[in-house]
Amino acid sequence: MLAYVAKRLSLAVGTVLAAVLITFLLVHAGSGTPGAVKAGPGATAAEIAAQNEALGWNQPLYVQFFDYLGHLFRFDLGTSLIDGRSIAADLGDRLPVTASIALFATLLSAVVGVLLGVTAAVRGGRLGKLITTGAGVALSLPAFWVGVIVVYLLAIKLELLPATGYVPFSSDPTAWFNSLVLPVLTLAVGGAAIIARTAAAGMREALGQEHIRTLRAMGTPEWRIRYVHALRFSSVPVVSVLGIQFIALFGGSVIIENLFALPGLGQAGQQSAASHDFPALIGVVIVATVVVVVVNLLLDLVVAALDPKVRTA
Amino acid sequence: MNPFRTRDPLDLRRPSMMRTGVAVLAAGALTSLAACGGGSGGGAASASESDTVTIALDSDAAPNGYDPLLYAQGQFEFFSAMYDALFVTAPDGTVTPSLVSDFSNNADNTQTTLTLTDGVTFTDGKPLDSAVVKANLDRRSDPDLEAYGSLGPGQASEITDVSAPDPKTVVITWAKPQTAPENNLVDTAGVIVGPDGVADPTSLETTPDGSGAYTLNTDDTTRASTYSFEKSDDARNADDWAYDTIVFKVITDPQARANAVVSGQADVAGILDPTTIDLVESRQKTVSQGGTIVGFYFLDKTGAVNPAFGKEQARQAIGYAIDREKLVSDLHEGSRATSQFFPEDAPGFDPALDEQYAYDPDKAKQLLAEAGLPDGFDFNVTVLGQPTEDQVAVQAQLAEVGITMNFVTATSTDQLFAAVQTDPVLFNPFAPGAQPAGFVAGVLYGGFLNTQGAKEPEIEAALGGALGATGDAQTQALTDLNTALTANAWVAPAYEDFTYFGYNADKVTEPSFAGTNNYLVLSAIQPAS
Amino acid sequence: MSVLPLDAADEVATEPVPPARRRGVPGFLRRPGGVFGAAWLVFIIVASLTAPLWRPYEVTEQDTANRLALPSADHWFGTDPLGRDLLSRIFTAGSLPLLSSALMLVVAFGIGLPLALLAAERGRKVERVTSRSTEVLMALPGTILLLAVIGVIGNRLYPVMAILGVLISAAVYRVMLGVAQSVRQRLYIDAARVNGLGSLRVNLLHVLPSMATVVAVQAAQLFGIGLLIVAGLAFLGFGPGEPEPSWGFMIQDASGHLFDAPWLLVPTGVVLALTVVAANELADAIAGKKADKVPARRKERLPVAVADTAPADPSAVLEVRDLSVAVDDGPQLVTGVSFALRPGTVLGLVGESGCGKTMTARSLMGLLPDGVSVSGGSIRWQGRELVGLSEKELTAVRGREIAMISQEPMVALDPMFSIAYQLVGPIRRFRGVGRGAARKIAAELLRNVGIVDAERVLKSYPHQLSGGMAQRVCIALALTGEPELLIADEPTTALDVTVQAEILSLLRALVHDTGLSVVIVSHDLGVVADICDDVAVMYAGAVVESGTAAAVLDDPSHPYTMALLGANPHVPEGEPVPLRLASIPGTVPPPGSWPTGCRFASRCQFARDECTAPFPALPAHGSGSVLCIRVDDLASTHATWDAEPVGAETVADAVAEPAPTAGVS
Amino acid sequence: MTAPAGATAVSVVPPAPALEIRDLVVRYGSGRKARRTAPAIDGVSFDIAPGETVGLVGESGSGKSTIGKAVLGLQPPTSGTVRVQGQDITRMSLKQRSRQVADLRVVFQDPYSSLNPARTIGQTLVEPLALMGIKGTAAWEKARSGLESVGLPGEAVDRYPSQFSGGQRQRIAIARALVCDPKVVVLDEPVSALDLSTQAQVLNLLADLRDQRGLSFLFIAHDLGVVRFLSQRTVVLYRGQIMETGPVEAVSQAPRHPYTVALTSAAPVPRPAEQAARRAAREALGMGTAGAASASATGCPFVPRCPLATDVCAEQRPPLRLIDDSLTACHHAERVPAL
Repeated sequence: MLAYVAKRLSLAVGTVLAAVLITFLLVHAGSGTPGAVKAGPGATAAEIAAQNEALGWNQPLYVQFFDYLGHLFRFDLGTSLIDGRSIAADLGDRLPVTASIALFATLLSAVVGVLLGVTAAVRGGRLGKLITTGAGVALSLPAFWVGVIVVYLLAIKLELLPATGYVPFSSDPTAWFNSLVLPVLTLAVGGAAIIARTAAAGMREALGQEHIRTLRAMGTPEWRIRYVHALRFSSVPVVSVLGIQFIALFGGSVIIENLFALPGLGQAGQQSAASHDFPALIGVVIVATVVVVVVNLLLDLVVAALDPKVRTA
Repeated sequence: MNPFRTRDPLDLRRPSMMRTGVAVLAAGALTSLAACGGGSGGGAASASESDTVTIALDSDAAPNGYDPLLYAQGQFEFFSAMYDALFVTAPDGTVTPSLVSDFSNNADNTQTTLTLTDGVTFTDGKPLDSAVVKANLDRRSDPDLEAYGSLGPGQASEITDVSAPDPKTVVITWAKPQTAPENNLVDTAGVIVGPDGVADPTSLETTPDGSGAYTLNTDDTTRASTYSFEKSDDARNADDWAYDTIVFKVITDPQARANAVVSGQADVAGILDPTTIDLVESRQKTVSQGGTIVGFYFLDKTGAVNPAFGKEQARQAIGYAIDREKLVSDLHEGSRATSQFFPEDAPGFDPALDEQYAYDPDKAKQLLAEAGLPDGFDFNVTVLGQPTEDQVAVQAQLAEVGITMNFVTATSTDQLFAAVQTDPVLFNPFAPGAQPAGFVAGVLYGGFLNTQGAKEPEIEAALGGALGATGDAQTQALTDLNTALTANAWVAPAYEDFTYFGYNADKVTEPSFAGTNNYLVLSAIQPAS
Repeated sequence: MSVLPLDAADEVATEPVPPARRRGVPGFLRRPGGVFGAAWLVFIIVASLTAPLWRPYEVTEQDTANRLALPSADHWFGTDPLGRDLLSRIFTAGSLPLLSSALMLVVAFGIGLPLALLAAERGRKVERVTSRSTEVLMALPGTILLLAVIGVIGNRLYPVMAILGVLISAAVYRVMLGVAQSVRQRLYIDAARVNGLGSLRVNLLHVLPSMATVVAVQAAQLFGIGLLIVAGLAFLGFGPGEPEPSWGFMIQDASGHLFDAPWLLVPTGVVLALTVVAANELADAIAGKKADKVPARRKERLPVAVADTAPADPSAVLEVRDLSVAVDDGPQLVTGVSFALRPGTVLGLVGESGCGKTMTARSLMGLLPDGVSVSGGSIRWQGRELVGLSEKELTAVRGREIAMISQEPMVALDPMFSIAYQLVGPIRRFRGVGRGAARKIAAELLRNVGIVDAERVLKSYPHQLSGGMAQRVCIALALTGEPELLIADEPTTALDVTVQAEILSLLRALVHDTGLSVVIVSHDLGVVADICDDVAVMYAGAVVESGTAAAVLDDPSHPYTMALLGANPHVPEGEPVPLRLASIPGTVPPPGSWPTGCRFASRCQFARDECTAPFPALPAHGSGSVLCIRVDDLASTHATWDAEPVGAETVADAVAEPAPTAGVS
Repeated sequence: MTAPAGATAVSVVPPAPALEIRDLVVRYGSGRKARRTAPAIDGVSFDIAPGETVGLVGESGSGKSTIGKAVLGLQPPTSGTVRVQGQDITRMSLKQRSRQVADLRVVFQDPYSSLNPARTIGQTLVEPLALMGIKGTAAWEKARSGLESVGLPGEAVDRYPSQFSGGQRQRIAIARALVCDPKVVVLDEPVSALDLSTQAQVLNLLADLRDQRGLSFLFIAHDLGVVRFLSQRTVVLYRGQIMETGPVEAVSQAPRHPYTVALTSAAPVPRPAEQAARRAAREALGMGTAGAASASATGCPFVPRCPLATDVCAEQRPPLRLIDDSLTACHHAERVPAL
C-alpha cells in the first residue's frame, strides 16, 4: 500500500512537471513577449527588448524553465506582469471559490445521482425509464444554458437566491452558502445525470452478478443485497466517474464563473490568457493541474480502499 | 467586451489599455470641468448608517495596482475611498477643496497658491506637507500617468513649476493662463499619494498609500474581482462617509451585473448594458447621464492604412450611410440620433448639423463615386470577442452603399491594442463631457485618435479659438469646431447615449453623478432612510 | 465544459455485434432512441450543410424594426435582437460546430486509437510509456489550456478543436486501450497471427472491427461533447465573429434578453440540446444498452395451481412432481420433471447443456432468473409446498433449510468483502450469535471444509484464493445456516480434476457426517458415478431416465443415456481404447422447438415412427423411470449405442439447421 | 534454414521429427521480478513424430498451454529451440513462419472466441490461404472443400459464426487449421468446452483427419481419458516441468510418477462400482491438497503434495529416467504403487 502511494505520488509530481513544461512551451510558442506586455503598446522595440532582458526572457529556454522550476519549488509563482501582485497569493484567494463550487457540485451530483441511479436500477419499470431518459437529456444540456435559466427562475423571478457573486465563508457563512447554491445547482444538473447513469448501469451489472445470487441463495435480506453488496460493487465506477466529474467541473469553471461573477480560477485563467500575463497563466495552469493530480491521487486511494483487488494487488 | 465603451472601458487588465483609452476619457472629463467655477460645498455627512455598501462595476477599477495617478478622472469613483485629492467634484459639479484649506489664483490665472489642510496623515504614517504635493506633481511628465494627462509638457494645462515655499504652501505655475486653474487639480489629477508611495511608485502596485477615509482590506480583496475597503475611524474626514465598509465587485458580464443589482448582491451597479435596463428598472431604480457620443472615430485620415480613409468624401459617405433614426428607434430607444460630436448640453451644439448629415444612402454612393470608389471599399475593425449589436447593425447599413466593414476578432488585448495602429477607424462610444473642446485638443486632434498627426486648418483654427477665447467668441469657436469636425468627417457619430447606473432604492438613496461627468461621487452614496 | 465519456467505458459491451447486414437494418436502428438519434443527426447535418440553399432569409438580413419577435409565419423561430431570422441563423450556425466536432473526433481517434492498438499489441513496456503520457495529458486543465491556446494562436476554431482533439485523445486512448486489450485476448486474434497475418492486417481486419461498436459509441458521445465545447467557446466569445451566427453566441446574446425576450433562449438551446441528446441516444443505441429492459420490479410470483397430492414417497425429504419451468410468455424450459430425494442421499441431475438441469435445480430455491418462473407442478420440501411461496417465505427457507453452491466459486463470493465478513454475516443471522462467536464459528466451518489455515483465509479476499479454496469457502458459507439440503450446480466443473476429487470427497464426507441431502447438477457421468446415490438424466427439459446411479449407469435403458456413456472416453479398467467414440448427431434442440413425442427421436439411432407420438414415462430401475417407448424392444435386443465407423466424421453430414446457441444451460 | 539439423542428417532410420522441442524455457514478464519467480516452462524437451499425436496433460497452471503458445510463436521462449520438420523456428516471426513453414497450425479451446464473429466462415478460411498465395476462386473452392472435409456443408462459407453451434464452430476452427495442409497442428484443449456428445464427434473427426492425412498433433488437454483416446504418447507436466512421458497406455495404465497417479486416479469414471474402487485407492494414496505450499526451487516441484516425498526430493530435482516404457522424473519411481 505504501509503495502504491509512493508510486502514485511520484507519478503525480511528474504530471505536474509535464504540465508546467507544456504550458511553458505554449507560452513561448506564442508571438507575444512579457516585455511587450510590461512595456505597453506604444513602447519601442528597444523598450520591449530591455523589459524582456530584465525578465530573463532572452535566456535560453531551458535556463528559464529551470529557473522557473526553482521558484516553483519554493511555492513562488512570481508576480503578475500587469499589476505586480503575487500570483500565488491571488490564486490562493481564488482557489477556494472554484474548489468549493466544484466540490459541492460533485457532492450534490453524487448524492442525487446515486439516489436516482440506484432507484432506476432497483425499481426499474417506468420510473427507471423516466430517470434514465431524464438523465440522458440532462447531461446534454449546455451548462451555460442551464445557468441562464436557473438564474432567471430562481434569482430573478422567484428572488430566492443571489444571482451573482461569492461571499467568503469567513465573512458570512450563510451568505457563502447562498452564493454557492446557483452555480452548484447549474453544474450539478449534468453531473447528477452522468452519475445517475453510471450508478444505474453499475447497480444493474452488480445485481446480475453471480455473488448476488449466492447472497439470495443464502436468504440475505433484499435491502442488504442492494445497499450493502450491490452498491459497494458498483461504487468503484461511480467513484471514478465522480473524480472525473470533479476534474471536469474544476477545469470547466470558466463559463460558470463568468455567468455568476465568481472570482475563481477560471476567471483568472481567462483574464491572464487574454492579457498575455504569462506568469499568471502558467500559475493558473499549475494550480489547476495540482488540484487535478491531487484529486486523482485521492481518487486512487479511495478506489483502493473500496476495492480489495486494487488494495491487495 | 468592448474596450472603449465608456469612461472605464476595461474588461481586461492591461496597462496599454489604460494609457490609451483612459487617457482619452480623462482628457474629456477634465475639460468638462473647466466650465464649472470653484467654490465650496461639502460632501454629504449624514453617516448615520454604519453598514456595507456594495458597488458592482463593469470592469476592474485598479487593473494596474493602486497608483491612482495611473488612471483617469472617472476612476476617482473608486479611488476616493483610499485617496484624497486637492480638489474634488461635488455632485452638483462644483469643484470643492479637499486637501486644500484655502487657495488663490493670480490675476491672469497663471499661478495658483494652495494652503494645505492640517492633520492629514497617509497610510504610511507620514503627514501631508507641501513637499509631498510637489513630489506628486513632479511626476507629471511621466506619460504613464493618465491623471496628469493634460498637465504634462506640451499639454493644454501644462504646469511649468511647482514650489513649496513652506510646509503648508504650494505654488503652482501654469504655462498658459487657465480659465479656472484649480479645476486642473480635481479628482484623480489632484490625488496626493503618500511620501512612501511617491518615492517608490512600484510599491503602489500592491500597497495603496493614501490619506482617504478607508483602507484596503487585503484579506477580503481578490484583485480584479472584489475590492473591500474598511473605514478607519480616526481618519480626518471619516464622518463624511456613510459606510463602514465599501465593497467593489467587478462583474464584467452585463447580465450578471444587472442580476447583481436586481437580486440584491449589489446596492449600486454600473455601467449597465442598455439591454438590461428594463430588467433593472422592473425591480430597482436607475440613474442616467447623457453625453456619450457613439459612432465612428476616424483614425486613418491620411489613408496610410487604408487609402479610402484618406479621402474626405469616403469618410463623409460613411456618415451619410448611417441610418441613425432607425438605429435609435429600433435599438436605442431614448437615445438621441446625432451626427455631430458635441453633446446636446455642450456649448457649441448645433441642431442644424444633424439636419445636414441626415441619412442619405444615395448621397453616400455619390460621394464614393466622387472619391473614385464607385464600388465602395473594405475596411477592418478589430473587436475583442464579438462586435456589439450597434456595430453589426451599422455594418449592414454600410453594406447598403457598398462599404464592407469586416470584424477582426482579437483574442488578447495585445492584439486589440496593436489594432489601434492598424485599424482605420473605431466605432465606439466616447464621452466628451459637457465641454468637448478639451477632448478634441487632447484626444481627437492632439492625441490618441490622431496618432498619424493629420492636419486640418479649419479644425485647428476653431480649436484655438475655443480654448483661448471667452464668452460669445468662445461659443462661436466651439460651434465652428463642432462643424469643422463634422464637415471634414473626422468623426461620424450615430447617437448620443446615456450612462446608466442601477441602484437598490431600499438600501441607498439615488446616487449622484459628479456634475455632468458620467461617474458617481462615491462619498455621496448614502443609505436610504 | 463537459465530461469525457469515460463513464461509458464500463458500460459498453465489448462483445462484437455480428453484422446484421442481411437483416437489412442495423441493430441500433431498432431502438427508438437510436432511430431518433440517427434521424435528428442526419436531419441537422443535412439541414445545416444545405442551409444556404433553403434558408428563408440571409443570416445577416436585419429587420431591426421587427427585433425579438416571437415565432410567426414569417419567422418560424422568431427573430434575434437585430431582427434577423432565427431559423436561418440556427441552421446556418449548425455546420461549424458539427464539422469542427467531427474534426476533433478525427484527431482524437486518429491519435488515441492507433496508440491504443499499438500499446495493446506491444505489451507492457510500450503500454506503460503511452499510458503515462496520456495520464499527464488528462491531468491538464483542458478548458484553461484551451483558452491559453486561443490566446496564443488566435480565435481559429478548427485548429483549436484539433488541439482539443489532441487533449481528448488521451481519454480515447484510455478507453480504447482496455477494449483493444480485451479484443486481443480473443483467440481469433491468435489464430490470425498464427496464420501469419501482419500486425497491420491483424489490427485492421480483426481488432478494429471488433472494437467498432465501442468506437462508434465513444465517437457519438464525444461528438456531443464537442458540440457543447464549441458552443461553450462561442458563448465566451471565441466563436465565429458576428454577423456570422454561432449557437454559443446566440445563447449568450439571448441571455442578455432574458428579461425582455425570454423566448430567444429557447430555439437555439433546444436545437443544441437536441443535437447532443441525439448523439448520446445514438451512442446508447449502438451500445445496445437496454435501458428500457431494466429488470422489472421483482414481482411476487403468481401462485401456481398446485395439485395437492399426497406424497408418493413418504420417506422423501424433497419430492418434485411434474415440475414445469417456463419463460414468462415464452417457451417451456423444463417440463414434467419428477424426482424424489431421500434424506442423507445425493441425487444427480445429469445431461448436456441446454437440457434444463440448472433451471430445475434453481427452481428448488425459487432462484430462477428474471422472466422465468415455475409454470406448474409441485416441489414438496419436508412436507411443505415451495411452489407458490412468496419471496419473503422463500427467503426464510434459503440458507436455513436449503443452501446452494454454484459452478464458479471465484465469482460466487463478493469480491469487495473479506471472507470473514461474508461468513460472519450469515452466521450471526442464522445462529443469533455475536460477532466474536460468529468469527469463531466461521473459522471452525472453514476447518470443517478442509481449510487448514482458516485464520489466513478469513482475512483474505476472494481474488486471493485458488478455485478449489474458493469452492471450499462457498461450501462453508452454504453450511452457515446448517441446511438440510444442498443444491450444488456443477460444483466442480471449473476445477482441476485433482481438486474436483477433493471437493467431491468433501461433499461425500458432509453427507456422511451430517446427514445432509444433496442435489448435484453435473454434465460429467464420472462425477455422478462418484458421488450420487440416485440420478436423473435430463434431455431437452425432461427427465428421460432415472433410478439409482448404479442401475442407470451400469445398465442404461434410454438410448440417450447409452449414447452419453458411449461418448465417454474413460474406458473401463483393462479395456482397450476404442478407435472411435460413440457420438450423437446434431445438437440438443433449443426450448420452444422441441418435437412432440420423444424429444430425442431425431438424434436417436433407434428411433421409429412411433417415437413421434406422445407417451408416458415407464417405471424402470426399481423406483426410477425411463422415457422411451421402445425401452422393452431395446432391452430384449440388448441394443447398444454403437460408435461411429472410422472416417464417418469427415463426410459432410446433414449439418443440422443453424442452431441458435441461445438457450438454457 | 535449408539444412536439417546435423543429428538427423546422418541418421538413417528416423526422419526428422515433425515437431522437436529442446530445453524449452519460458519466463513471463521481464526484469528482476521475472527472474525471481519460477519459469512457466522449465527445460521441457520432447518430439512428435510424423503422424503421431502427443498428449500434453497437466492441471491448470502446469504450463501446457504455454508450450503450445511457444511452439506457435505467440509467446517468445526465453531459451531452447523449437523445430518443425527440422527447421528451427524458435526466433522466427509469425509472418516468416507462415511464409517459410506453412506447416504449423492451431485449433483453440474456445470455439466462441476463436472465430471472428464479424467475418464469414469463408473469409476466415480464405485468410490463411491468401497469405500462402492461393487467391480468388481457388481459395474459395479450397475453403468449401475444407468445410466438407470436417463434415460441414460447403455453402456454410457464407454464414457467420453466430449461426453455428459450439461443435460446429470447432469443426470450422479445425477446417481453418487444415485448409493450409499443415504437418503439425497444435490442439489447445479443443474439446474441453464441448458437451460430451459433441466432444465425441470432434474427437472422432480429429482421429479421422489424423489418420487420413498423416497429421502430427500436439494435443493439449487436462483430461487423461481424452488424451488416451487420441494420443500415442503422453507428456505429463507439472509446474512447467515434465513429470513423466511415454506411450499413452503405459502412462495412463501404469503410471510411474506420483503426480501421474494423482492425476489419473482423480479422474472419475462413469461406472459407480469401478469409481468407488478408484476413489478408495486414491484416498489410500494420501495425496496432498492441490496447490498447497509452493515448491522448492531446487527440488522436485511435486514435493509438497507427494506422499512419497523424502529429503532428497526437496533437494535434488529428479532427472527423467527410463522406467519400463516411460521416462519418469521421480526419485522414488520404483516405489509408486500400481493403480
